[in-house]
Amino acid sequence: MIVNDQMKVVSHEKIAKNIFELVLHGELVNQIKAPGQFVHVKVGTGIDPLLRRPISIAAHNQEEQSMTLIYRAEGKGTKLLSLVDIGETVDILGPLGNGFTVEEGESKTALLVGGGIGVPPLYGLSKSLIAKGWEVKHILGFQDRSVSFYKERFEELGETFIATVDGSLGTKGFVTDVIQKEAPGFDEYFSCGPTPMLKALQSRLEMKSGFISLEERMGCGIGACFACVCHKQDDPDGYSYVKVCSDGPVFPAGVVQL
Amino acid sequence: MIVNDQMKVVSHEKIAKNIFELVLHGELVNQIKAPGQFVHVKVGTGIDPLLRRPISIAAHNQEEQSMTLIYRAEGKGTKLLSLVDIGETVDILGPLGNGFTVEEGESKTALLVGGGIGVPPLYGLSKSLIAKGWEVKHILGFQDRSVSFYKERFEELGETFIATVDGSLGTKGFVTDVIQKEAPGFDEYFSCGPTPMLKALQSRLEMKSGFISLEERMGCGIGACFACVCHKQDDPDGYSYVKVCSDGPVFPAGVVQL
Amino acid sequence: MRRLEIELPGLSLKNPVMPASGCFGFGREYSQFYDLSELGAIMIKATTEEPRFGNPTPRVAETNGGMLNAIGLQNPGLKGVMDNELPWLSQFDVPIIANVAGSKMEDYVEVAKEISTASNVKALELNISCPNVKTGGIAFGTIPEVAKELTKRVKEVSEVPLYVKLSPNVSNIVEMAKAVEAGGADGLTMINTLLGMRLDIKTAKPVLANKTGGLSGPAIKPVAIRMIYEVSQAVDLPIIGMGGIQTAEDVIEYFYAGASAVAVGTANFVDPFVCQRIINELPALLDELGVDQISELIGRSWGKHESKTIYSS
Amino acid sequence: MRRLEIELPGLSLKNPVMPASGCFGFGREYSQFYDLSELGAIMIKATTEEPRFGNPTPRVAETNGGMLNAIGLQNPGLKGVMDNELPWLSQFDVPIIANVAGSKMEDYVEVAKEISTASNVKALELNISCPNVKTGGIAFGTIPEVAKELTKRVKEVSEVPLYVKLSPNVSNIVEMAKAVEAGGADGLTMINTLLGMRLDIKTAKPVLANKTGGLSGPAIKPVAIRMIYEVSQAVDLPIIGMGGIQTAEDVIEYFYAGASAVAVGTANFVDPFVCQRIINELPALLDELGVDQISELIGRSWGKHESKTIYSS
Ligand SMILES: Cc1cc2nc3c(=O)[nH]c(=O)nc-3n(C[C@H](O)[C@H](O)[C@H](O)COP(=O)(O)OP(=O)(O)OC[C@H]3O[C@@H](n4cnc5c(N)ncnc54)[C@H](O)[C@@H]3O)c2cc1C
Ligand SMILES: Cc1cc2nc3c(=O)[nH]c(=O)nc-3n(C[C@H](O)[C@H](O)[C@H](O)COP(=O)(O)OP(=O)(O)OC[C@H]3O[C@@H](n4cnc5c(N)ncnc54)[C@H](O)[C@@H]3O)c2cc1C
Ligand SMILES: Cc1cc2nc3c(=O)[nH]c(=O)nc-3n(C[C@H](O)[C@H](O)[C@H](O)COP(=O)(O)O)c2cc1C
Ligand SMILES: Cc1cc2nc3c(=O)[nH]c(=O)nc-3n(C[C@H](O)[C@H](O)[C@H](O)COP(=O)(O)O)c2cc1C
Ligand code: FES
Ligand code: FES
Repeated sequence: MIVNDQMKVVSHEKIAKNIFELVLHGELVNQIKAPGQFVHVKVGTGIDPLLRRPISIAAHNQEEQSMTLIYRAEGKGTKLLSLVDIGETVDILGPLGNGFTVEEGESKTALLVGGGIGVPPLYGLSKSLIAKGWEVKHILGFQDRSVSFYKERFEELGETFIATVDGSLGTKGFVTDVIQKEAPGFDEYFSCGPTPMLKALQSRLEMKSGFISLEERMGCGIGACFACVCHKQDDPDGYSYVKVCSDGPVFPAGVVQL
Repeated sequence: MIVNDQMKVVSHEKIAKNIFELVLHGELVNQIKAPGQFVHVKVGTGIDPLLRRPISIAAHNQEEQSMTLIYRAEGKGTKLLSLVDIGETVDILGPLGNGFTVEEGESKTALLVGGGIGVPPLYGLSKSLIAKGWEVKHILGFQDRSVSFYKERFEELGETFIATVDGSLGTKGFVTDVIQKEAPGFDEYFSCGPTPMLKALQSRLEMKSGFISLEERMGCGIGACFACVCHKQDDPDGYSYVKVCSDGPVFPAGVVQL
Repeated sequence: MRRLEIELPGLSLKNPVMPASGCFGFGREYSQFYDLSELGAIMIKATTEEPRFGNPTPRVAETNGGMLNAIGLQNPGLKGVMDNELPWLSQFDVPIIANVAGSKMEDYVEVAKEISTASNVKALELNISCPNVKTGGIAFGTIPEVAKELTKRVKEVSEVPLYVKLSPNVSNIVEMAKAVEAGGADGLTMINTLLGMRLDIKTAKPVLANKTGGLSGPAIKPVAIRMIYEVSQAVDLPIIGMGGIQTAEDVIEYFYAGASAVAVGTANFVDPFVCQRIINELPALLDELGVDQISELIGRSWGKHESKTIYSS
Repeated sequence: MRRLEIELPGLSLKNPVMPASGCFGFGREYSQFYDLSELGAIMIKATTEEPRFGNPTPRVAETNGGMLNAIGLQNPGLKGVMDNELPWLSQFDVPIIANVAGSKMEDYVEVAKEISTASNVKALELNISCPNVKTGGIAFGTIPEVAKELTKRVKEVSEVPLYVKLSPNVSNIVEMAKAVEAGGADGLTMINTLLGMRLDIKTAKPVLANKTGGLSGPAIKPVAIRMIYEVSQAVDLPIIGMGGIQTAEDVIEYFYAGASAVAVGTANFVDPFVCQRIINELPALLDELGVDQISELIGRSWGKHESKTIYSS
């Protein structure tokens, strides 16, 4: 069930340049079903900014009723969000969308590939996969070292490769360069990041099955406004479509026309 | 000189129903010339609300660089203002306009008449008058007891009569009823409050000289936009005019067409 | 609790608050949040004869106090709406206003004829004002003669009363209103979005793939209020008002201006409960204003008090 | 530091930022805050032949992301402006753009003829779009033929280049722009305010004494950008853009849309230093965008790159 909760700020820290980790407490957490779901955040109380901001659930803890969001303070809304203090509340609508399907994975290996602010949901996903018996490997791409985060946390869960565009951390280049170079073996891949990255990944890993999480500008976030619609790969000019907010944001690779 | 100062909140208290007393600290205070001047307050950082709010300087202390504003939290802007905490800053433009002229007053009596949120500037005025040798009497009108404030403070300075519309404090009725009933003797009067009150007062005290402080919707607050223009009494349909923000808000009684 | 009731051509509204077309889909998503029977009515997403995919994405962009959209009338087409959406909606005790769109007159006529036969469709809303479709669309809404002719032709075939949705992108809104009145409209809905645009600082290109889009939200409310104020005094048609409504106070302002009911669009995206909340807040606000029936407020800004009893229950 | 320079008919601007007419009076008040010579130009308050008191108060009202005004062209009249304001302004090294208004064609012609002879008036801005005066005003700005004729007659008598200020309250802004181009305009300024209204919840009456007013501020920026984008591609005239500008980023967006300079109105009321601040922030923003001259950005959204060299210095 989707709920609208005034969630309490438990902690709020800057973990890299312009990157913030926000831990929220509230009953909404009870409703979270799968890693990869997201929430819609109302920043401020008035009309500035007007619309909610979609942010992935990076991780959550059902017992403590807490969840973690990791976001980049970039535009008007996220910059304002970064000013919220511990003890204050944030207006959250969620959980939204469908997350990653985490099946039993005994003796299977998952490759998790994230780019920039696409990295956060992979953290919760990685933990879920491990809980289901998967071995996990991570490839994380960042612009440069200053905006990278959660390296150690991912390393605790499994093998972790980092790529930065300028080479200031890990391999110089993109996540696809790491795949090329390291050729990590895996059974299924799970990815979240900018569309060009997903596109490159999907075509490079064409023979593999995987899941990708998409981003699209949103209005309602719940499937009503048709803002976030994408064509399907098997009908690129037709009338069949998916909505990123309610059908996604996670789709099996190859379903959506990127 | 008018300055734009990010003033620090020294204290912020609710002193009556919806009435707040805000003490601010900053260099702007050095520029204050006379009681009755006002400041233009930017609430929030974005476009909601867009315009500044004019608020009178209730009192100020040059040595401590502090000034007091007393305001009613009523609409969007003042309600938001009431949430500002000690230690935060408020964006203030001022001091604006011309205040009350306080001349030597040895053996003279001043009658200060205020209504509602017109009461605050009279507090600083009363102190200034006393410093110049005047004896002061106050008549303060409020809707009812719950929204009344500063009674004791005014009583410390001089004789003080209160009128409330419902009689829950002081005389039942309006400030003009108090004048009628008590017929306090005085040499000059000084008044601030809603226009109907000023109008009634001015006509009742026609034979007396006095000063009144006006309210008008404002754009710029500095004389540039022609939002706050009033006709003059000696030329009610002509081209001569005063601007409340820069020529006023205080005018000698009888100058402005009310 | 009959104080919120409003009687309009074809519509017995238990309250005057309904979601605006395109901002509520066909109701399915919002039915997760509250019982749709609580609504005065529902204006469903524009329906065209054939299914439409709409414009490429990005389709929305935020602006100061508002948003731009260029959805491009995506919808499952007349058959899809008749077969799947309207029957699903019939489980709720709420009148449906079907928003009808097209690119040629014939399209409108075809859709209106068919969709007006659905048992829960109590009125049509003729969308002659969508700024986001290349053909037709905007022209129907800016040329009085064309709007009148279209109104007439649709009115001829419709089984239910016809409301025409006016575009604010015109020099003279009264002239448009009079034209559709002359064409036989039973009511007006106004306003649709203002044509606007936003450019990306980094790329210099429009944020919307469609380049321009329709501006909605609180930013446009003053324009809507002004237009309803003008039109309600010039024509005899009831008006369903919309544009930037977020609160019960906004609803009252629309009534004062001359509206007999209101629709809420963009605000649903910010608060999915907004329509329900407004409906619940209205009675207390009427008390504060010392008013018994909300219908007494229609046109109060220009002095229309008891006159329009035909619309009050 | 010549990277902000812009060359327009009659105007050699050291930078493209100027206060908009009516939002800066005749400069006296803002001269307390910074040296007016820092400005690209100054658009002074509308001048009419005779002094005008303007409309009753309240004259302004806040709206979501904007404000309404119905000042009603208050000004000291042609003689007052010629004798007191323009001479005072001549102490600053800044070109003045005189905003010319009237209720009859003859009024405009009279004012234009005279005011264009002042030595610091480098251009006229023909105000055919003020929504707040009953006679004339809006009609001049919404009927293409009338606008063209007025432009022609004023152009005949003006000693300096003529910019025409367009109203956004029209169905077809391109048609209006073409009409004034045909009338001989040297440039356009756009947009003036959108006609709007706000009602008081307690009294049910309009907040403004004049009932309706002009909507300005950030709320209207998307409408202005869209109109400039359309018009700049359709006519050969340079455009001074305005509507909701608050930041250096907004200025860049206007340039991308097709403006060659910009004016800042409402934002002066919020931050009296806004024009100075924007001018100071522009060079760093150009660096970020990797651009040397701001003139390179004119029309970049629709691909007008090096073509209009005639306006770059
Ligand atoms: C399903 C989903 C999950 C996301 N998860 C995360 C996350 O975990 N961490 C994170 O940092 N970011 C995430 N994003 C991106 C995030 O939504 C944007 O960075 C954010 O909305 C930008 O808002 P702003 O106030 O910074 O920018 P502004 O420029 O003020 O935004 C203006 C408008 O554009 C929209 N917008 C801008 N960029 C994007 C974008 N990339 N995607 C969608 N809408 C955008 C905003 O929501 C807003 O409506 C996610 C996006 C989606 C769709
Ligand atoms: C010179 C002067 C001095 C003032 N001093 C005080 C004071 O010391 N204490 C105090 O409580 N109030 C004072 N006021 C009134 C105060 O400005 C308004 O109460 C306040 O602006 C209302 O803002 P809001 O956000 O509550 O209301 P909103 O309804 O959100 O205001 C909307 C718009 O209307 C304007 N507005 C609303 N009411 C008034 C009003 N009465 N006068 C002028 N503009 C108004 C606002 O400034 C804003 O632009 C003074 C007004 C003036 C002109
Ligand atoms: C995303 C979106 C889609 C819309 N789709 C339609 C539509 O299909 N048909 C229509 O007549 N109006 C459509 N509109 C306009 C709204 O019905 C309404 O007239 C407008 O948004 C103003 O109201 P608001 O400010 O409350 O949103 C749409 C508006 C939005 C924001
Ligand atoms: C208080 C006020 C007075 C104005 N007076 C005039 C005027 O005299 N002449 C004119 O052409 N435009 C006038 N305008 C319109 C502005 O010049 C400008 O076109 C409009 O406000 C949009 O810009 P903004 O959003 O930056 O304010 C006025 C605007 C305001 C807010
Ligand atoms: S954001 Fe509205 S349908 Fe996806
Ligand atoms: S508020 Fe602008 S002139 Fe007074």
